[in-house]
Amino acid sequence: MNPWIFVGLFFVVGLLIPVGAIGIAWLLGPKKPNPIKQSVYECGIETVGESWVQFKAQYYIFALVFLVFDVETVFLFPWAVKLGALGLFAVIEGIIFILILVAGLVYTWRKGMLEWA
Amino acid sequence: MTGEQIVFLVVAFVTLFAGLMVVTTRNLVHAALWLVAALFGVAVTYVILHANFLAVVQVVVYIGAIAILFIFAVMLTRRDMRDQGPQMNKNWWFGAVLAVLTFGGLYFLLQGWEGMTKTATSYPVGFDAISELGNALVSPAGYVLPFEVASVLLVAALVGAVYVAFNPRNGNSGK
Amino acid sequence: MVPLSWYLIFAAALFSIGMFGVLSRRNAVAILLGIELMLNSVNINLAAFWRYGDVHLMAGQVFAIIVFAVAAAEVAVGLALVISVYRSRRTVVADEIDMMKW
Amino acid sequence: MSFWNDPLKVAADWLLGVFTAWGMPELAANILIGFLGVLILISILMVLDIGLVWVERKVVARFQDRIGPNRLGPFGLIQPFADIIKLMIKEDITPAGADKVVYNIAPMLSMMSVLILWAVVPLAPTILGVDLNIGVLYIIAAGAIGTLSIIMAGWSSNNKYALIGAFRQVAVMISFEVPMLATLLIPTILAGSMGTAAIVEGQDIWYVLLAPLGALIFLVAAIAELGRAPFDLAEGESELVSGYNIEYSGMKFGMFYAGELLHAFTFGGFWAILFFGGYRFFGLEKVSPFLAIAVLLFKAFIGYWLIMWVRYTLLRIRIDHMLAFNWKFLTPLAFTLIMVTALMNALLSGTSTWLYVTGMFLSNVLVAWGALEIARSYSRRERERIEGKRIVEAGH
Repeated sequence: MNPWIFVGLFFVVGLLIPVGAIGIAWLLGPKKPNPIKQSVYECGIETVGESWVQFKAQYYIFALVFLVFDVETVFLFPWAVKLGALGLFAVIEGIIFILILVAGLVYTWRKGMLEWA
Repeated sequence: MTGEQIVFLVVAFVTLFAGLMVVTTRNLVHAALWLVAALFGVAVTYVILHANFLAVVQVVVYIGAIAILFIFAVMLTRRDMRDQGPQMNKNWWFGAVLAVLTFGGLYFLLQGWEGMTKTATSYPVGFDAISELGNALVSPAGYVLPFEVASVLLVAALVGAVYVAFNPRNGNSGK
Repeated sequence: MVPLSWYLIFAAALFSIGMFGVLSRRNAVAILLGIELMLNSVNINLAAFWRYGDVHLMAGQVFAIIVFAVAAAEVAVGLALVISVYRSRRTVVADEIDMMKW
Repeated sequence: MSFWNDPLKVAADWLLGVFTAWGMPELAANILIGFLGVLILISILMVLDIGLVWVERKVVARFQDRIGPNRLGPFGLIQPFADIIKLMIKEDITPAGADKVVYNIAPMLSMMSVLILWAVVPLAPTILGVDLNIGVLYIIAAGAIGTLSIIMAGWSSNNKYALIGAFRQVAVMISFEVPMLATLLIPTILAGSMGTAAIVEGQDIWYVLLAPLGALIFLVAAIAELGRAPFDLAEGESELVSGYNIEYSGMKFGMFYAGELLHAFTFGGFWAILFFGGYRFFGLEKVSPFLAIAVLLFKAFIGYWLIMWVRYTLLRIRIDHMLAFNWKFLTPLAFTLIMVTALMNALLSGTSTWLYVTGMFLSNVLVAWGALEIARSYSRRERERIEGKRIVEAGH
């Protein structure tokens, strides 16, 4: 039997349990909404402007650097699995791969893009 | 109809529905979340194909990184998101016709191909695709050059993206 | 067992949907979303051909991995361009981005 | 084959006999048995989770020189159950202007992302959910779903604090995912497999001896991934009130809270599996699978306790310091460590065990020492620069 069936079962049960818990709580709890209760919680101060504000670009930079590193590190996993059997040549290839990656990090760093300013 | 076929059909329809929502929803954050659903469906398709590594990389890279990047980008370019005006351009019907034509043409072409109805040989027991993949990626007889070039490509993309988006000479960098 | 044709038709449908998105959306970010769908349909084909050919030949999976890298690079640069344009022109509507006209 | 040697298989065979006797096809019976097994495991986890609430509150009380819950039952043991009843019967408030569907899905996804992690946990030699050959990447994939749930919660709440908290939390989580992925490569290199079961089986010598620095980096990255102190800036009460889950109440908040605790415990477990031999403890696991589970849970609790210790000892770190620490120190260090580990592993693989272990250990220590020296000299120069400038300003 395909082992992924069990992974699927974990997804199903993992979703059922919180759905069940929230569902039971929804059945048991009182439901008396009013505008004050439902207002956005901002320490008792009236909300100013829209809530979906615009963000600073630095978040995007970190997500960008993360994306590149994430993809490249994931690619290293098949290399790591096979490393024991492949010998020194493969190790050197992997090191070149990582060094190229680190060069990108150094560039970003030198450009001052890793500063939270 | 076997269980595998039923699973495939369900996943395929959910994925296609999510894909349709991606291209038609007005709210861009919703579109990005629908994209996550579609990509997850594609990951399940990989699982049905026994491509374990691709499936998990799909989740890690697309849902963990690319979807987040999309949501961040939507938040950064928010001012336009107030859904003012139509989300579709004037020629959207032309795009629709072209998409339907593409699908029809592909379907027609594929029908005429004799390899179309091929069924898979049973998956070899004990075959470790990941270790084969590792072999293919780093052995000189395999794909070592594309592997290293992919690294260069990604670093180039990083450098380019950082330069394009946040060149201080473009004026207001950082807010 | 799922026949190969199902995968190919599924991928073709996903590709067409992505293409519709690319051709019809006004927002540049949404256009990139459509491109993601198209790249994914390509990957489904690659994985399906790997499985339905000789599984010992890893070319299909390796190509799919290269497509992942290309997709990541495309998103990174594409969204950076969108943000850059947004910063100078205050718009992400593709029709209004026309600096290359003159 | 008795029940005490392989309980899972015996129970499954028995159930299979029962179900097929009812006229159920074998595949359906197998799936049903799998479903029941998963349901039992996850139910046990939820009960454990309730216990963790008590442990956490008791331990934090002790760290802060208080007594903690002590009224309900002996040592306040019934307190968490009372909390659950309270959460159950509370009114569920949805803020006005919230994106209802996304708002409701987020807590469920958050809990699910933790529960599905247990699919790849090897509890005993014969008891593990699924032996996937991509086990360690599965951990990251589940974490990706958790990240998504946070951004969904923050965005859908229609609250500035929630959105800013979610953005900060996500920025931190994705940043620290890079060193975590990198350190996951180390057990993969040493065991020659990504499967968690194979990694545990490969640990005749605990990997913490071969890669102590890797274990340390993994722990730091895990704490950041969990969003616990000292990396809990998203929850900064004074500035962001409570972070991404501010608008959640009742059971939905409970899901985030319970998910966080179970996540911490799970990462304690993964720390044990990846670096401390999992269920293995000097042959104890061969005696009985129940003993093996006990060993794993014990190790997981030690990891969890360590995470709590760090949490209640250290102060919160500012976000810019935290991201700088990750990108300028932890990530380069982790990548250096992979290169050194791969190289040493290839060079020393043919030699005797003693030489191998000593070589690996010393190379780790050397890398750590070098990194600390570089950081020290850099920060000294930085301090001199800033303080020198200050003197100039004062003389102005």
